[in-house]
Amino acid sequence: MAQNFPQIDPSMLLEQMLLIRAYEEAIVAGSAAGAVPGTCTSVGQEAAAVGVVNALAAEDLILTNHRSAGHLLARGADPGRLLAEVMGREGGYCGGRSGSLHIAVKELGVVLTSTIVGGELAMAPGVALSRSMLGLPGIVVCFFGDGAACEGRFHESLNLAALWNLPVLYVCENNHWQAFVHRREAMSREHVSDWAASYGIPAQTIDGNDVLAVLAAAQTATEQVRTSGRPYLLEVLTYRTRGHFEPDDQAYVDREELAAWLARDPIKLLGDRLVADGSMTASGHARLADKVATRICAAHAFADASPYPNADTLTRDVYA
Amino acid sequence: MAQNFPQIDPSMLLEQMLLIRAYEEAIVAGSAAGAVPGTCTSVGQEAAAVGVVNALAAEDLILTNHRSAGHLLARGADPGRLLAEVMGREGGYCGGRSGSLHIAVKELGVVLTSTIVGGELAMAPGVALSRSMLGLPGIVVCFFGDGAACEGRFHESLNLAALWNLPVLYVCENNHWQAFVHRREAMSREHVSDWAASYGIPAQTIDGNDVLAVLAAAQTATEQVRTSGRPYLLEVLTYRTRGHFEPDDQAYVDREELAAWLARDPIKLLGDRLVADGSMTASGHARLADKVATRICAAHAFADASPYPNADTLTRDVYA
Amino acid sequence: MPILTLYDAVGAALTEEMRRDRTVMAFGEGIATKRHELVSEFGALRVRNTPLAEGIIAGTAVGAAATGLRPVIDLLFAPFLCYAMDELVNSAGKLRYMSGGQWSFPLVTLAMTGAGWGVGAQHNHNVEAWFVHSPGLKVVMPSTPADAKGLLKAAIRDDNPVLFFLDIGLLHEPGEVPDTEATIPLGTAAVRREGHDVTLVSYGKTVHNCLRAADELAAAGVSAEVVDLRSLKPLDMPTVLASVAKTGRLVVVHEANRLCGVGAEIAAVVAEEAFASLKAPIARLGGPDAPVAASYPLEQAFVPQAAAIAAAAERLCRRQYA
Amino acid sequence: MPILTLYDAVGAALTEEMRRDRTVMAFGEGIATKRHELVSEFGALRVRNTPLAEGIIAGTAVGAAATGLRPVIDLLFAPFLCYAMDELVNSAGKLRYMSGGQWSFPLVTLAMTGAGWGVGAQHNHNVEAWFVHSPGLKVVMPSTPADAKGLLKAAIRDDNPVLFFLDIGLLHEPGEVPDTEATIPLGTAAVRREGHDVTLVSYGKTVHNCLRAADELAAAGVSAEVVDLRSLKPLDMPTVLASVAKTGRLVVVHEANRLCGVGAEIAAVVAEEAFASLKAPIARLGGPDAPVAASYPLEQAFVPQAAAIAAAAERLCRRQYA
Ligand SMILES: Cc1ncc(C[n+]2csc(CCOP(=O)(O)OP(=O)(O)O)c2C)c(N)n1
Ligand SMILES: Cc1ncc(C[n+]2csc(CCOP(=O)(O)OP(=O)(O)O)c2C)c(N)n1
Ligand SMILES: [Mg+2]
Ligand SMILES: [Mg+2]
Repeated sequence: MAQNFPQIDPSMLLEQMLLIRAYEEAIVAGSAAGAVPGTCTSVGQEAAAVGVVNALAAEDLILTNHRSAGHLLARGADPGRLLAEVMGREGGYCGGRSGSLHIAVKELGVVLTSTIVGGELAMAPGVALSRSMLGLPGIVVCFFGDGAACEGRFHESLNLAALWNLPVLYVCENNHWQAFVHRREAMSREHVSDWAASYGIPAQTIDGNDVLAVLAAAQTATEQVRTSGRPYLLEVLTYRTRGHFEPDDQAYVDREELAAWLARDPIKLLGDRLVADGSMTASGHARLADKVATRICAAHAFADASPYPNADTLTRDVYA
Repeated sequence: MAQNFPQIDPSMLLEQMLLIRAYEEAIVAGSAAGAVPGTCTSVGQEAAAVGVVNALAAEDLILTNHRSAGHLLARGADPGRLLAEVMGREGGYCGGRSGSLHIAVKELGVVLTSTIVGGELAMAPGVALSRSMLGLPGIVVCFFGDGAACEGRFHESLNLAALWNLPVLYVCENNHWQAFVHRREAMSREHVSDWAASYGIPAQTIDGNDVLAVLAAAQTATEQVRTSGRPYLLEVLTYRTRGHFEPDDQAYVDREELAAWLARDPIKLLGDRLVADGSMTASGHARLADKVATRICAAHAFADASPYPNADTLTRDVYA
Repeated sequence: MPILTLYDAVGAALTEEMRRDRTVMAFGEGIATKRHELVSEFGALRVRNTPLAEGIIAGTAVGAAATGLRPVIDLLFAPFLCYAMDELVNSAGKLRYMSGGQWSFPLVTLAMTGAGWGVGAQHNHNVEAWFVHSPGLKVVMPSTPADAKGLLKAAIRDDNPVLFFLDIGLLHEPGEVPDTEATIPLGTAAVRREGHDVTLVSYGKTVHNCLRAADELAAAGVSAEVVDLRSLKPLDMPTVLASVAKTGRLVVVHEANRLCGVGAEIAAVVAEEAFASLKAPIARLGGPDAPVAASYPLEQAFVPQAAAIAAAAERLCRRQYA
Repeated sequence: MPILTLYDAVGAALTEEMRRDRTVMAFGEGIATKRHELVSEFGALRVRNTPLAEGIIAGTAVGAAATGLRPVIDLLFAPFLCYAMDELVNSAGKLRYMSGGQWSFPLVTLAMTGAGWGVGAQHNHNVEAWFVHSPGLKVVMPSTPADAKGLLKAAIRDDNPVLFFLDIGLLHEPGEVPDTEATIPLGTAAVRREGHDVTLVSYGKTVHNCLRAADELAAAGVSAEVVDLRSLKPLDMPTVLASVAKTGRLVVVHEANRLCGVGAEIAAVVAEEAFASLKAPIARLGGPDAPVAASYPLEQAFVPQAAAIAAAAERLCRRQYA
């Protein structure tokens, strides 16, 4: 069935991916220098975030996890407020309380974030339930990793969403790693999408390093969730090309597997394609990179200037 | 592949089912009279327990749950010590500490019992792991309900058993009820065995009210676990024909569904068959019933005579 | 005033609050079956049976609470909370704070607890202190049907996650319950009996044991004041401290295991803030460091009974302490 | 003596115990990657990475422990214990008792806890008191590498389930560690510094804050005794009571939330059993009723620091109490 999805300018997708990469690299550098706390970067996985988030409508809600910078930036988060949050500053989206691991941004519809692996999966049906009980528009997108699919909550979540007809798009970023454990050591099956069928939930596994493929699949998936009011699972195959949490020497990573995925870097893939098909010049590409670098510079300046929270706010916002 | 399984006398299976039924009915009566605490009876599900347990070897280990009388009696537990346990007496298998819900009998290889639904599923891989690490003989059989299959632990357990090649026979007694919730309200799929495939675990769904069918399937399944060293899932379709926990008026139960299953009562099915095919006379059947009644009478006498634990043993056996 | 059991008082509170506020809904393993009158009045969407999976029940409530609903979930017996700890503790209790106050989580979790059913430690384990210890949660445990109704109404209206424990031993005890809109603010203890020699502080079923002990003590010439905490967080320490300031003697009583229980907290606060008024050591009666056996006499022996409470109080009053 | 970090002292204990006893095995999310030397020595069957699923890791350990193995599991950060509560509390803690003593559960659960990494409340939440409150479990939290090694060796040999907490803030601190077979019995506190005016009781990283406070106090003419609990269950109350009998003053300090923490238990026991020797109120310093923020200054502000401890102790010593 052909759908009419809004046209999205691929160069905008490229710019978003460049921004995410530059943001993560700034954190890596800052963290190596001891100026920024370590984080779980999304380097290598930019296409998954950008492809899915650009398929969403403004009223859609997002749940995410510890590896969320891509989701947040693709959704339009300000890199300065993100960086400030990572650095524990009052100007961060959560006033520095979250740090990098549980950033939520209500104004962008990024509703709940848990760094407890599986936490996002547990909360997602409820966010969709409030949509359906209150007659509110929008579907719910829940990002999670292949590791999260090993937690029983994954299954409980799918079962309930299927049973209660909840409009949740489950997006598994299968990046081959669960911290220091390869998915082969942790999953008795190859694909997370196989499990969806056992709940009667439609699913698709796609190449997560091709942002246009991700976008197309996500547009189909969101449309299906929107019209059916029922869950869908998209498994986005990609690779965590940096370590689990900065710094990480990746000594435990198979060099060949890593090299193969690095050769399919999502930014390079799209950049090469746009230059090859003539829709972008090399200098146009460079201009995007410059623009992004300027934004990251400004972000750093903002974050650096933002003060630490005052210790007398230690118990603010515990209770409503 | 034809296997040579030990011949088992069907009249012995009938006797075991009669014993279980008589035991449960004695509890129901005692509990209506206020002399025995309420329990989760296995009435209607006798064939599942008897069929599976008779397929086991002496060295096999069993994990079970709150609805365990059938498993225990089929394994040879003494009804007197069981009843004493239910009544909280010192002569019970657990000195009255368990009551009906978590009876374990080490001497019979009934190793761990949890009334936390899912608890048995969580512990089963570990029992199999100790077999394989210590080179001990025997496979591990884990009984659980359709409700337990809704807990995420079910999935975590299957995933680990598949991944680590653990010799566990998972036996789901799908009795259509999860306390006061029908499985239709709780499961997005019809069969628990569907999930096994998503872990690469072989599985079969069988008629759980035909004890000979259960026995045959369980013999094949145990043989496969024993030779492959890998898990297998047997789903035994049956029905909880009494309430969840005595007393229970079953007002919430669909009369037609119940009647249909009552018409296929496992004891009646086998009894009729044995009489019809001439392998048992009506009076032979009656003699079995008498024998069983005598045992239950003796059991009651034993349990009644067993003292309550002394309050000064309140903190005995907390720590090793 | 109508006479209701505690179980029915909970039903009355649910009914009134669901009438008042269409965002209140209830779900759990069998709640639509066991409280079918709620389904009849509010429909099958607002009152739902769930799959047998406490974690996703709680997680769903947390997600729904953050985004516009006021769920009440029934997790049946307190030990089953073990399957929902992440959702209650790490999500509901922390995500408001960690998000810099972006969300609130108005949800109520019901759980039955304590002795009275003779089914052993996997159904009978008083874990309320876990949630007092954990930040961002409120904890309530009523001792009468009227309190159950008034506190549950307040809990449903509260914008924070509330753990609401129902004492199994009290569930079918009848009591007068107002049929009015009366709510009881969380964090207010009740002085159940006034006295001037010794303060007995408790909650749940052991409040009644304290009242019986106070009768025995009165017969022995000792005047005991009985404080029913009702809320365990917020904890109404001003009421406790005022009572101890008057009596100079304190006995804390609960069924939960003594070690690190709510009684420890109360004793510690009193030892810090009312030291000067203490005339005697603080006595603390609680469950031993043991699971609860199913066997009836052991189940009963686990719970501090009136005679032991009276004996402890009398000891404090009779002996001279340097 | 060799100098090791606490992290490496844990590795040394694991190595020695796995050499001693072939039934000891270790598994967890990444333990085979991060402690690869154990895989090299003992093979991939005895040291295993697991799926990301704390519940089944713990459940598998419980099942294995009951039937002949001595598993050590690494559940990473303390808040992740929330996913394993049923297996630890309802199974490991209760099934020995409920089966009338048929089983024992020799298993050790490792978890990191406390401030020091700046990653917020879903990684930093001190929940050790939950397990002290729950029956059938032992709880340990060392403050030095040597203790970590000796206590872990004892924990592995113990026939009961032991929760073994590693303070993140101490993990990479070096210290002398005996390379002998020395085990430290669970349930023995250590007097880290002798003194006669006031007793400071703590465990984990705040022991070091107490020692710093004792230095400050000494400079101000106050002699403080510092007791490091090491085991939280069994709790070595005789050592605490003996110290309070001598000093007459007690400050209890920990990082965990104050409400219903281990400090409450200690204060309550002292208020009951050492009342006559108390010359001042019992002071208790602990975390506030709040999750821990990621932001460094807030993370630090959460933890009782030496200055606050010294101030509390001095107040007890200087003021006259009726
Ligand atoms: C319940 C829980 N267990 C363990 C961790 C530690 N941890 C953080 S991220 C991570 C790996 C997660 O793997 P996956 O879900 O695949 O996400 P990825 O990091 O690959 O994006 C682990 C083990 C955690 N945060 N929560
Ligand atoms: C974790 C947990 N949740 C809820 C219960 C209460 N409960 C006891 S048995 C039961 C139904 C179990 O259904 P199923 O697994 O199908 O077993 P069945 O009773 O049908 O044999 C429930 C909900 C429990 N004991 N443990
Ligand atoms: Mg991953
Ligand atoms: Mg069932």
